[in-house]
Amino acid sequence: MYLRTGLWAAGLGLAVAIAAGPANAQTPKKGGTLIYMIAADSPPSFDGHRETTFATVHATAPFYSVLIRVPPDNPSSTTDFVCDLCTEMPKATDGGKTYAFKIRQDVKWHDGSKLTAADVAESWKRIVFPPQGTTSARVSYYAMVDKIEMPDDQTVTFKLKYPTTAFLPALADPFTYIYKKEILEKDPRWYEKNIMGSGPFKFASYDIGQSIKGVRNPDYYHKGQPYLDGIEGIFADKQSVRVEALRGDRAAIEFRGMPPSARDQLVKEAGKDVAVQDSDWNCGNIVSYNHKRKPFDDVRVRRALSLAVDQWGGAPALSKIATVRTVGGIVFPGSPLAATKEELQQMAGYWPDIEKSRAEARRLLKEAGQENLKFELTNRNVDQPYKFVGTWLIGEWKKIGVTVEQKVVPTGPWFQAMRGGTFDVVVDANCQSVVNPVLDTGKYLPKKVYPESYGDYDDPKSIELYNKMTQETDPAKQRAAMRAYEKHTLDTEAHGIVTPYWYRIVMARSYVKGWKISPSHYLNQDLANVWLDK
Amino acid sequence: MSIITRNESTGALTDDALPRKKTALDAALNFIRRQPLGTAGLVIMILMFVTAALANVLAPFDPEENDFQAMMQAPSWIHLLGTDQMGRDIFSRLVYGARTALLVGFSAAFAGGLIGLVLGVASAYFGGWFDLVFQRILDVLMAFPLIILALAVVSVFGTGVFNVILAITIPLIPRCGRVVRASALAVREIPYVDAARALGFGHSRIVLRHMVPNVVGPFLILLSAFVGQAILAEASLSYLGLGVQEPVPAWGLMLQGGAEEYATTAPWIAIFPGLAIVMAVLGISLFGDALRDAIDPKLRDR
Amino acid sequence: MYRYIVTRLLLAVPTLVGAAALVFVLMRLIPGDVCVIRMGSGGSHVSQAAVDACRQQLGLNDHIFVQFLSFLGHYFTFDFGISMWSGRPVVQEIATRLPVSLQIAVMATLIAVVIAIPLGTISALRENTWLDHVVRVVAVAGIATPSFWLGIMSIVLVLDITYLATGKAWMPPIDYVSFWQDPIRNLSIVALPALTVGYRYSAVTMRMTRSAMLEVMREDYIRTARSKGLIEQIIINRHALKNALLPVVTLIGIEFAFLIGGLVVTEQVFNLNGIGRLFVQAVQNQDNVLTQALTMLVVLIFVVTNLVVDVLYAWLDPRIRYS
Amino acid sequence: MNAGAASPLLEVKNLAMHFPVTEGIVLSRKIGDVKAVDGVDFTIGRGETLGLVGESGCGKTTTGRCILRLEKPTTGQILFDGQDISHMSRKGLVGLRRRMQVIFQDPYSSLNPRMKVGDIVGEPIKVHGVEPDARKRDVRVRELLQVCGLDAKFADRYPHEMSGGQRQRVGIARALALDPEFIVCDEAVSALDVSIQAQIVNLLEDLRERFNLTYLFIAHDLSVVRHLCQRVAVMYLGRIVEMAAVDELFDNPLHPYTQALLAAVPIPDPRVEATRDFRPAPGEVPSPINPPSGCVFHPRCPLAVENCKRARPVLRELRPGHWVACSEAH
Repeated sequence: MYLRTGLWAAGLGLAVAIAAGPANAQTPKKGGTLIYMIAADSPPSFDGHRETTFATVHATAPFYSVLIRVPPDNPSSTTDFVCDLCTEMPKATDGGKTYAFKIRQDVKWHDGSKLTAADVAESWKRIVFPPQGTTSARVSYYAMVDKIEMPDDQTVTFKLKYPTTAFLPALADPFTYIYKKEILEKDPRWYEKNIMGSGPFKFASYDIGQSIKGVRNPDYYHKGQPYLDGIEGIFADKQSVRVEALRGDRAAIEFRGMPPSARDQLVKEAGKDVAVQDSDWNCGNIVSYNHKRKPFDDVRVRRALSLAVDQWGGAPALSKIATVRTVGGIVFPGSPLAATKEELQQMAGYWPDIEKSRAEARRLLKEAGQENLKFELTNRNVDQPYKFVGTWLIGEWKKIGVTVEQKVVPTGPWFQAMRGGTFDVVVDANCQSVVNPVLDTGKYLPKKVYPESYGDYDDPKSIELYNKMTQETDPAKQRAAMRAYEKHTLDTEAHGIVTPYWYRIVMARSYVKGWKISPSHYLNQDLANVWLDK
Repeated sequence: MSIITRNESTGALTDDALPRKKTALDAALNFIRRQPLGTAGLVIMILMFVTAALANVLAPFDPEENDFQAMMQAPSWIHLLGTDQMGRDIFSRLVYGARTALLVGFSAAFAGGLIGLVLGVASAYFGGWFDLVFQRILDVLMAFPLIILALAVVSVFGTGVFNVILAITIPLIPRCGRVVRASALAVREIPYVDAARALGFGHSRIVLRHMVPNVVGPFLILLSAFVGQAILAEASLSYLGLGVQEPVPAWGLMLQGGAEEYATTAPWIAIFPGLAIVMAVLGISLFGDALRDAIDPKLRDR
Repeated sequence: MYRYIVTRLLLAVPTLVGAAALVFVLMRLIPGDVCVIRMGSGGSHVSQAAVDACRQQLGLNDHIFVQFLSFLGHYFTFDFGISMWSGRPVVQEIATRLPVSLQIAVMATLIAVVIAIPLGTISALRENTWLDHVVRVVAVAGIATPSFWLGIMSIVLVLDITYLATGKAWMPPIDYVSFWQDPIRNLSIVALPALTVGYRYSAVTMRMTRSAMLEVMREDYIRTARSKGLIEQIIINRHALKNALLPVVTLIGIEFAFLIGGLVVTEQVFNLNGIGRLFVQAVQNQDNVLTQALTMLVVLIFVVTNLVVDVLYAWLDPRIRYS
Repeated sequence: MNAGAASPLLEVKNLAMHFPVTEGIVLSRKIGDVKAVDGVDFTIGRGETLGLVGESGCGKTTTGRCILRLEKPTTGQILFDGQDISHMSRKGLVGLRRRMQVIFQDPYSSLNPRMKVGDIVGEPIKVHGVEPDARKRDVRVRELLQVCGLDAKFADRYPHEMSGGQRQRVGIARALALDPEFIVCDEAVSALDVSIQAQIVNLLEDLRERFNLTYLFIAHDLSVVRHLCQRVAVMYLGRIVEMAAVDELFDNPLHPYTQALLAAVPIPDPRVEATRDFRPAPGEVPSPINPPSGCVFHPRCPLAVENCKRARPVLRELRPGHWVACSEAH
């Protein structure tokens, strides 16, 4: 089930192993309440525009509609987007600068009033150009948007400053809930604490820190959906609690992702009663060096640390205990722009012969006068997979005589250490929703170009290579440009180590049908097509 | 103080007037006979010390060496207590973990105890405003949730062994300070303290030489309880991710990820470190109880 | 007595202010803030503009003294603020969680008393017999066992046993309902955590009961009572136990105060939506307002419990009278 | 033997020590005073021994503690060698400590049980820098022990290995360590067996002659006072009621309280004496928080007249050197 030969050969498309039987072949049954676990304590607010955490999406996405989205029946696609509130996906006009969306006319708000294009336009204006006093977390995604207009009461038009392929993926962002204009005008922050949408489920109740409940929206515009009578999301930060809940059938599914130990246990114990879906995850841990601290300004030291790590040996072992699996470069494996195994093996840290690699690492350290290198690895206080990855790395570095102490700090201090540059080496993370390698690889640019690059180095060559890659429109040439940028980043300069990509394992009681995994835990969470086979 | 010979009519001042001293052996035999549980505790403690001291001899594997060829193996003749998720030998990690436990337990107990001792005695000696303020500080520290203190220490200084000791030490100070202050208040009323004042000694000499040595009895008993508490506190902090960090071999840390994730699939990962903690704290507590009974049955814990 | 209580309450003020200052300073020593955590939690894209706006809105840009004075000032007017994380009033956040924690604490106390006092008494009466040794080892083991480990093991044991017995693992429901709504569901949720906490608690109490009983049994009036020929049972009930209860009451009170703070780990293990778990969340989110309020609550509970214990003590023991 | 000698070593003028009685802790209200010492005057000449007697609780020990400055007196002056020490700072007192020492009542509790005898006696010598050299100091300690009638070997013992009399000798040696001029003996023998009492009293007498010491001898046992002291002051409820040379006082007591005291002693059997309830006058000793008006003794006094309830009697010199605070005494 987990052998996915052909992935590298194909180099295209997402490898998704679906263990949940042939769901599509069955006719969905109606009724029942889906109890699912939300892997967080509770979201800071319900306002998707403002929040960045999946806890908000998992709790509130079923109550809202969005303009466009990834296809619910094929959510792992990186190129397809389908309408939710629009009637059909528009063709770009004006040289790729104008997108006009026709809005469905059969949509009712949960309060019974009619959803109009004005609501859609107002919501999008709030996301792209947040008014004073409101917060929009992803304004930077929409830097290309010039104007949002409503030429008639059935159309919403986006005018861009320049044509770009990054626009539609950004528009499909799962946080872009459509809110009612009337409410926004009365109180722009009403949606932080209240829920009133047009999605497949109507908000029923919320117990702070415990659960959120919804009931079927009988007026839902996607006819026949939703199948469920109700939903209940239970908040549980502790992983073991979620695993136990599934094991004891107190909850039917957990959407974020479980560690392999839970999978092994549940599959062994419950067998057919539990279905597993898994996928590479558009998230990964990156080792970043503080270039402002010696000796990490020395490329020989950085390269040595990369060379010491046995990616090919470590990944399959780690995948048994941690939510990581696939060795990759700076591009999400499986994306058309990703490196093949052979290409990866040309770079430091990916050499097929680990002994040779470690010998070279020792030689470089000796040359740099750092044979007894000692440093502190700052890590985030999160077990999966941060601490597993950290512990693994420390073990790998020990093999070339480097002594590392792990400094694990809570999320706040971890961010602050990275942002303030108060670390030696840090286990950083890069986690995205819609797969978009062109934007996602910005993380490896110097800080002055990309503020969330924490290595704090200056590297004009890197910017040059990146720009060349983004401006290339020919797929093959763009791929080659990406290789050059990648090799410069990971091999020549060794700015960081990309540890094996995260691996999303979603387990459900096998009576849960209809839901499909995607490479991001943010996507495809409105639950309209989920049904229970019991 | 009660051993006095009242036979003085002759005024002869010879050594014969002294009672026979009890030998250490007598005391030890008496302790074993009267405190079987305490003796068991002592044996556990000695075992723990020996284990810690000889860790590098006893442990068959490097406790920090990942071995992906041997992940989560059940106990066998090679790996006596099995291996953990990283393929590390649990027995070896437990053996080395004894060092961490003793280091954390004893350092925190001694540091917290000593600070509490000196402050408690000083508070009783000076009285007045100093005492009032000191008592309020103790109240604050006593009531203050450990997790906030620990989190602040860890966030500011990081998760090294030393910082964990620091985080555990602070809440121990008031517990010791309270008890010691109560005994010191009694000591303060004893005339030899007045005598010291009348002789013109400085405050620090009176506190450190004349009062502190006379409250060490209850203090020593407290210490034994503190060692156990510190080991448990370290485990709890580890559980919340605020304790010693990987790959350092520490019992609490071994439970942190392992106990919950592998309790069913690889139960040895969850069970043995827990048992080690229980045994260690059990041994220390039993010994401490017995010591208390032997020295002063009127002393109560806390 | 009335004056004594008033004085003690007044003494609590500096303690509370001290705790306020301590938690205030500690929370600000921790690098990072609630805004960074909130805006960064989705991945690595931290929108600086959003962070700045958030800080401005929460008053994190104010001078630290202004922040502290406003914090203290608001407390004097019983305004405990708005959670920085959820935007809901702190009082509401706490009020939702408090019943869970209190229920566990009260049940654990009941369990402790019911188990500890009889066992501790028997242990004292049969001092140095095998029965005494067994009781003591059980008691000390309760203190020596990390409560989270006990909790985890008990959950897993329930799952494993039901799985082996029925082929289907069973566990208690995970979403809390109040006792009045559905007593059976409520008890099945709370039973395990209350037992876990209660065991440790009863262990501490059992030890205290035993040593207090032993001490009282050595005192003159017990010997007098015996020499008068009273039946031993009556001596124990009327005289010894009543007097031995004094330190036990103190301990139960003080432990109760510690219990509220100590629920942190247990609630985490059992996913109970109580004060302890809220505390961990507040601290992790660097929600200063909520953390401060919770700290003050814990300290207040501690102070009040201590007072109640002292008053109870005076009430139980006529020898103690406070001027 | 004359109280009016040219320059007395110690002069106590109108000394009072009131302990406030308060309610509440933070917002404490003073609700009264315990007038432990309430206006005491006396002088002690060089080489003289003044006995201070009275029932327990009469304020004699507090008077001694004030003079030693273990307490800070509320009002009044304490002139030691002409210098007022009643409000002297802690630093100023350091010099005084070398000249003025104390011997405590209880030989069991006045020695630090954690220190060896040699250290107990040697510590003041070391702290005050009298003899910085450890070896010479040791010699001096042994000398002191021998002077006090103890074998030098005792320097290596702990107090709990010694008897009460031996320990009291250690206490005396410690008091002598700094070579003082003046020693307050606070019930120095009353905790000892009668046979030992005599030994210690004799030792104190010897030492007085040998080192030219001045004593304030606080006691409730009149027989010891008669043996050792030249003059005696009798205290009652914080005040001196009568003061005279020792023989004069014993032969011719003028104050009704003194008379009652003397009538109660001596009892031949020391054991009975030691255990007897010491209550010379009928009735209870009134509370020092709320002492009787006028003459504090009037509720218990056989001679009391109406005026005694109102006017506080002053000390009058009824005979040469014999002072009495009683309006009815002649």
